[in-house]
Parts: sequence; C-alpha cells; structure tokens
Amino acid sequence: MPLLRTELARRVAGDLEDGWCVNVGIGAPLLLPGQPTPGKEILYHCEHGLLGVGPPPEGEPDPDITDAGKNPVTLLAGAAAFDSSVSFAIARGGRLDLCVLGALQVGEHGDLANWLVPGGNPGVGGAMDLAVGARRVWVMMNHVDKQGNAKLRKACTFPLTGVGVVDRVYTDLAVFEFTGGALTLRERAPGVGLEEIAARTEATYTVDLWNRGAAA
Amino acid sequence: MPLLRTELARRVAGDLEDGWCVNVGIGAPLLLPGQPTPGKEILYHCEHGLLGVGPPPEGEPDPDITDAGKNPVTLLAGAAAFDSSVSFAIARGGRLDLCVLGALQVGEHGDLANWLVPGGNPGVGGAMDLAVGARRVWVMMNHVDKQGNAKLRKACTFPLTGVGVVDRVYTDLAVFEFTGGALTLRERAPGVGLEEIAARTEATYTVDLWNRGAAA
Amino acid sequence: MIDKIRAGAAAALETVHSGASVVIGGFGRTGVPVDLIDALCARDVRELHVIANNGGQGLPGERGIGRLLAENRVKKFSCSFPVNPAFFRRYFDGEVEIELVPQGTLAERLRAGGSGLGGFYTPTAAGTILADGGFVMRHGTPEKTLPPKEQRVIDGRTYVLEFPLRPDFALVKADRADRYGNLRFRLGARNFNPLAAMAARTTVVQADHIGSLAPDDIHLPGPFVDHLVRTEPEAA
Amino acid sequence: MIDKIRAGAAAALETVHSGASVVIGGFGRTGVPVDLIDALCARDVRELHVIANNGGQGLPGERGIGRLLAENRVKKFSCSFPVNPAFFRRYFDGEVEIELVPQGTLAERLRAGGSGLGGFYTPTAAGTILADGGFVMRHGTPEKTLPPKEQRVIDGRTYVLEFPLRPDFALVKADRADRYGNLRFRLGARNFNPLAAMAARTTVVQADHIGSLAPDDIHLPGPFVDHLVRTEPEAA
Repeated sequence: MPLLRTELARRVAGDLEDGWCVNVGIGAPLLLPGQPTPGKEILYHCEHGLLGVGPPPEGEPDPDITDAGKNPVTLLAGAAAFDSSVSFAIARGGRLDLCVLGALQVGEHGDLANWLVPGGNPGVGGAMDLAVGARRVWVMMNHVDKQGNAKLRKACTFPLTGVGVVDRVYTDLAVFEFTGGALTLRERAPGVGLEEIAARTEATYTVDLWNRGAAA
Repeated sequence: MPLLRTELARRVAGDLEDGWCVNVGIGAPLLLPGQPTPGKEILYHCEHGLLGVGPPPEGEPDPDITDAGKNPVTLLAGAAAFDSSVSFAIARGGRLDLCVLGALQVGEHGDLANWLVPGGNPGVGGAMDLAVGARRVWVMMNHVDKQGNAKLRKACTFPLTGVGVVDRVYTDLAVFEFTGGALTLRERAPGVGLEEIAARTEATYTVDLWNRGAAA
Repeated sequence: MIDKIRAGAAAALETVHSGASVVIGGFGRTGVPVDLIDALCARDVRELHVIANNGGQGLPGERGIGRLLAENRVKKFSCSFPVNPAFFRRYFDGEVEIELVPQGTLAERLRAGGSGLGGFYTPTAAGTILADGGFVMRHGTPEKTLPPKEQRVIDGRTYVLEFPLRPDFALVKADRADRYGNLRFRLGARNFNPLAAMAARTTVVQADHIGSLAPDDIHLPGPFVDHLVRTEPEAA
Repeated sequence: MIDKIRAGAAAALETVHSGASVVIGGFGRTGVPVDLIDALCARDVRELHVIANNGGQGLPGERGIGRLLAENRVKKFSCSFPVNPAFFRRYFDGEVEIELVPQGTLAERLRAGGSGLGGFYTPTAAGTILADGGFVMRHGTPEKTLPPKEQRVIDGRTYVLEFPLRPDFALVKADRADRYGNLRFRLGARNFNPLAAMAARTTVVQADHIGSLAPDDIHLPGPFVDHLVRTEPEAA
C-alpha cells in the first residue's frame, strides 16, 4: 500500500537525528514539525527567518509565527528570530544538517526540479539556496505525478533547481539514496513490490535494501 | 595664534549640522563627542558598532562602551549597538553624513594619507572604508608635522587612504575646502596671517574666505 | 533635534513618484506594511518596479502587495514567489515583467545595496535557467528572457555574480521604533524588512509602537530610516 | 537533546591544532574572549593564522590577543590594526606575516565566509597599496608583498574583489547564551564576535551568563555555535 501523506512524513521524521537543524520546504515537508520525534530534539528552520518551529497552534494563531507555506505554527524552546539574510547565511553557510524539499522530478544523478512546470506559473522561493547550501537534501514526494508519469527520471525535463544536490528520496512507495552520484533503492513501503517500484520509476537504480534491524 | 587641540575640536563642532550622523576617527577627532553643540543633536558613530556616543564618563567607565580609540565614553538617548558588518554597512552605504579623520598628508586634489608613514608601523583600521563611504570627509589635523613639514601637499608622498575623498581640512591655522577637486582657503584662525598659512602650505590653493556673517 | 516621526503615511510617502523602484518588506502576509501600501494606493502612482518576496494571493479586497498588483500599478516585479493569479495572467499576456530571484539571493542583493558593495558571488542557481539564462521575464513579441549571468569557479565551486539592489524607496513594517528611526521587529515579521530598509535611498517605516529602545534591543539602527509613522489601529 | 555547553574551556578547545586558522572576536580590549585565549595558551599550539581586528598592547602579563602574540604562537596575522610593539619587531625582522585588511573589509570577509558566498566587490581601498599591491606582508629575503587585487568598474565606480574568510576555529565572547548556542552580546562588545562565529568551521564561545533567551533578543542564532563555556569569574 502506498503511504499516505502523514505516513510519509512520519517515515521521514523517523530518520532525523537528534540535534539536527532541519529546513522544511513548502508542500508535504511542512508536515514534519507536527510529527513526534521521541527522544530526539529537532530544530526546524523556516527560510524567512525563524528557527525552532513546532506544530500548528491549538489556540489562536500568532500572525507573526508562520512556516514557509505561510501557515500558522508555534515556537518551541530554543527558538530564534532573525532576518532573511541571516536565514540564508545559515542555509548557504552549511549550518543546516538537512533540508527536506518537495519535487516535480529527480534525475538519476541527483538533479532536482521543483519550481517550474514548463508553461506554468513560476515561483522559486528559497529552494535553490537550500539545495546548494544544506549538508543533506532529502526529497519527499509522490512516486508518480497526477498523470501517472514517473518523477524519478533518467534526466529532469523540467527546469532545474540544483545539479546533483539530492541525497535521498522518500516517496509513497519507496526510499532511495544517492551514493557516489548513483541511485540505490533502500526501502519499500509496506506491501509494495519491487516490480511496482520498477514499473513506476524511469531512473536507473540498483537495489540494496537497508537491513531494518541495522541503523538506517 | 594657532588653535589648541580643544579649540580646533570646538571649531569643527561648530560646523556640524543638527541631526547629522558623524563618525569620528582616532586621534583629535575623538574630542568631538565631548564638545557642546547647543541646539543641535549629533549622533556620533563608532566604527566597531556603536551609535549615539557621548563624552567620557564622569563615574566608573563601562568596558563595553568605548570609542574607536578604545577610550571609555558614554551612550546618549537614541544610542544603538550592532555588529561591525552593520557598522560598515552604515559607512559604505552612504548613511554617514560626515566622517572626521586625522591625517598625515592631504593632497591638493583631496587625496588622503593617514595610515602609514613609510617604514613605520602599519595599521589602517576603518579609515579606508570611512573615506570612500561617508557623504562628507573632513580632516582635522595640525597644519605641519612635528618636523615642520607641510601636511597640505601638492601630492601625498605617503601611502594613500583614499583618492580625492577629502571635502574640508580643519587645521590649527586655517580651514580649507575642496570644491570641484580644487583647494580653497576659507578661514584663518584668529591672529593667523595669510602669509603664515602660505609659508606652511605646499598645496596650491585659492583664497576665498567665508563671510563670517553668512552661514559657513 | 532628530525626529523622523511624520504626521501620517501620506506625508511620509509624498515623494514617491510613478516609475519609482520600491522594495517592500514581508513574507506572505507576515510583516507586510499594509498601511503604507494603502497610502501609496491613495496616490496616482503607477509603473512601479516593485521588489518584494511574494505577490499576495489575488483575493478581492486584499491589502498588501496583492493590492498594488491588482490595481495595475506594477510594471516590473522582482521577487522569488510571485504567486498571484491575476498578476500571472498579465505576465502571460506580456503586460508585466517578472525578474525571478532566488529568495536568499534577493535578501543578499538588498543587503549588498545597503552596504555599498558592488556585487557578490553566490553558489545559488548555478546550473539553472536563473543563472544560465532562458527564464522568460516578459512574454510577447519580442519575448524578453533573462540573459546568462557571469559565473566564476572559486576554490573549485561555481558561483554566480549578482549585483546589488538600490531601490528609490522602501516600505517597511516594524514592531517598535523610536524617534531616531531605530527599529525592532517581531518574530517572523522581521524577514526582509531590515534588508529593505538598508537597501533603499529613502526608507519609510510603519511601526505598531513608538517609544524608546535599549541599544541592544534594536534590530536595525536609525541611520537606515528616513520617515516613520505609527501603524493605523485596525478598523473595528 | 541539544546541549552545546561544555565542562570547561579546555574541553571546548581540544581540537585546536598547531597551524590552524583562528578568528577571534573583540575590538581593542572590548569583547575579547580572554578565558578562551588563556585556555588555548595552556596547550602546545603554535604557528597559528590569527584573524582579529587588533593586536593588543604588548604589555607585560597582558591577556587576550596580545598574549598569543607575546608567546610567539602566531605566524600570520590578518587584521586591520595590529599595533603591538613586540609583534611589530618580529614583523620587521621577517619572522611573522601581516595581512593588513581594512576593518570593514575584514568584517565583510568574515560574514561572506559564514554566508557561503564566494566573494564580493567593495569600493574600499581602491587606489591604495592594499588593493593595487605593494604592502609588505613579510620583510626579509625574499620580501613578500601583497599582490594586486582584481578590480572592476561597476556603474562607473571602481570596486576591489575580496574573498571570504573561512577559518578553522572562532573564539567568541558573548554576554548571554542558551544551551542551543543562541547568543546575545553587550553594547560595544558585540563588534566582530557574531561575524567570527558565522565564519568559522568550529565556533567556541565564552558567555558571561547562561540561561534562556527570547527569540527576538537573540543577536546570533545557535546554528553558528558549536561549543559553549561559561566565562571564568574574575580572580579576586
């Protein structure tokens, strides 16, 4: 069974490491600060200038506390506010342990396309800065697009966000990892077969599944 | 009679305009925040990151409130603290109405040399940033050096701080102004003759004295 | 005496002219100087080059940057995320120009402008149509595409040369200000506001509160601010 | 759990090695991390490339950067105002190297390093021996002089290309810090400290107070900080 959006968020959250500073891009990654990470303290970074963001508020939202998608969120212990140039100094300066972005397409050598469908409405936000700056870039996306086309492709056909920047891809069907620029299938969603993944993936990849008993 | 150091500081302070943001360099210009400027509010800027600096403290000095010469000063109403990059953004970004610097030599087209006597100990501080960034650069210096050599010269023989940056020169003998890159004598210190000034000045200049009744 | 407090937004904005470049703080709806934008829209000002991160939502009766776009006052929009349906229609019709700038590059170009720098090299956008050229800035005949930017390999990495932004005016929202123009912002409402204030030749600020600020509580010092008005209370 | 607080300065500095580049905050005697420098001097660390605005005064028993220079631990000093008589003697004897950097350029090079930028153009020093070349960095045979820097005319003004500083370590003094490494500085003691913290690969901070900080009271966010120690109380 393909993972639901929140199941995918929980799956990604499970791989975060204690103490990481993590930027979450618009779309599905914005679900991450709402996921429990027991025993781990994660500092979520919002590109416009907040650090230490938590789940959506239960009471009245504060209009000055929003995520990158402009949704109301909360601030946790250790939160800090700063201007957008400092925020991107954190990103470009290599102080983000991880950035989690949505994607339209991912190429088999780690290229990322996530900001423009040709002929569509342009809007790049901070994706290009985050893609080149973060120590790790994970993509979180549906395995195929609404028309059923593979999003993991030999090469991106849409305009790029960054070249060779992606480290991992988490989809509703599987987890892939780039190692030395080559793509490896690491994990299948529960009940999803290797054949189904292969049928819905255009990119070339090898299969070397994580041993679930070992550290991911 | 040549002006004493404090008389020179009072003379310069008299020409400051209400509301100006003024950087004062090391040496004689550091006397400026101690001068009364009745009816005028002046914001003195210190290059390492303070604005709104006042005279030396009467009581116990605060080690975190010092001027560019590392002397204890005070903070006045409207004072702000910021890091050195913001401080030089103010300077380079054209937000200083005036910078007052000491000088070793000034050339007759407004070149400034104030950081290195050849063979001597080098130390540039913020002078080069201030010289290119401030809206106006005034020099405050003795008319001649300790050996009696003219400091207002045809050309600087010492390494430059900035090219064509000086707008006015206040010395113990006279006030000069650069207009269109040419030097004009504007004022004599009380009791100082035109001949004495001419004898102690190597630079070419014209004489067009300010009318004391008019605005300087 | 230094006093940058003006009687109202209209007085503070009276020198803004048609054709001016105007940078506006805010991210989404957070930290947008809506009162200043309303006051600007009360004047006959058109053909603006607006610099701001977002384009509003394009909803009826919307305040903020969306209002400037809806009233057709913008000929060129430099931004990272213009998303505004009405504005996109005029973009595809070739009536307006979009300079799409990655968000971190936009922030840095404003800071460079305010800092008197001539340009900088950033790794952002290398290998994309925002650096190699090709992004369509204006549709129609002739189509205007972004020219390739100068690139340079420094220590083995490719960087893109970006130039500073130095707009004529900035509209800025602060939480608290004093009469010297010293500013303090609130949480996520800071975003582009201090950078906009630094960059512009004339900076106009609306502040929710006017009072005194301790030196270490100031987020942006007064020399970057020219005119200051108190935010209008919300209509009941 | 995130906790950057270390047991003491010795533990926080244990990876600093001979030959390392170390940026140190402070202006004159204000905001200098003297405890960290003392702890560094307790280790056998030599041949450092020190980056700091000032060189101390060269007085007997002096703490701070002057101590590092007096103990002959510095082979290269990047600074704007090295003024230290003992260090100048070694400079004129050809034993040490001075990279003289205008103060605003020094601040900006640190910030660029911390911001992941590849370089920037500044008008500062154009037309001087710090841009056109000729400044003697090291005396002796052969003499080493500063090579001319790349220059470029942008919008009619001459700018000098400067490259970022990205030192191995930063020693920083803060007024207050929390366990996340968020920092607040005090008045003129801020100066180069936040920029040093941004620039370095590993940043070590001494703070006078450790406690909590409100988000808008933070001058530098925690991701730029690696290790944190409480300032030693002054000896009676």
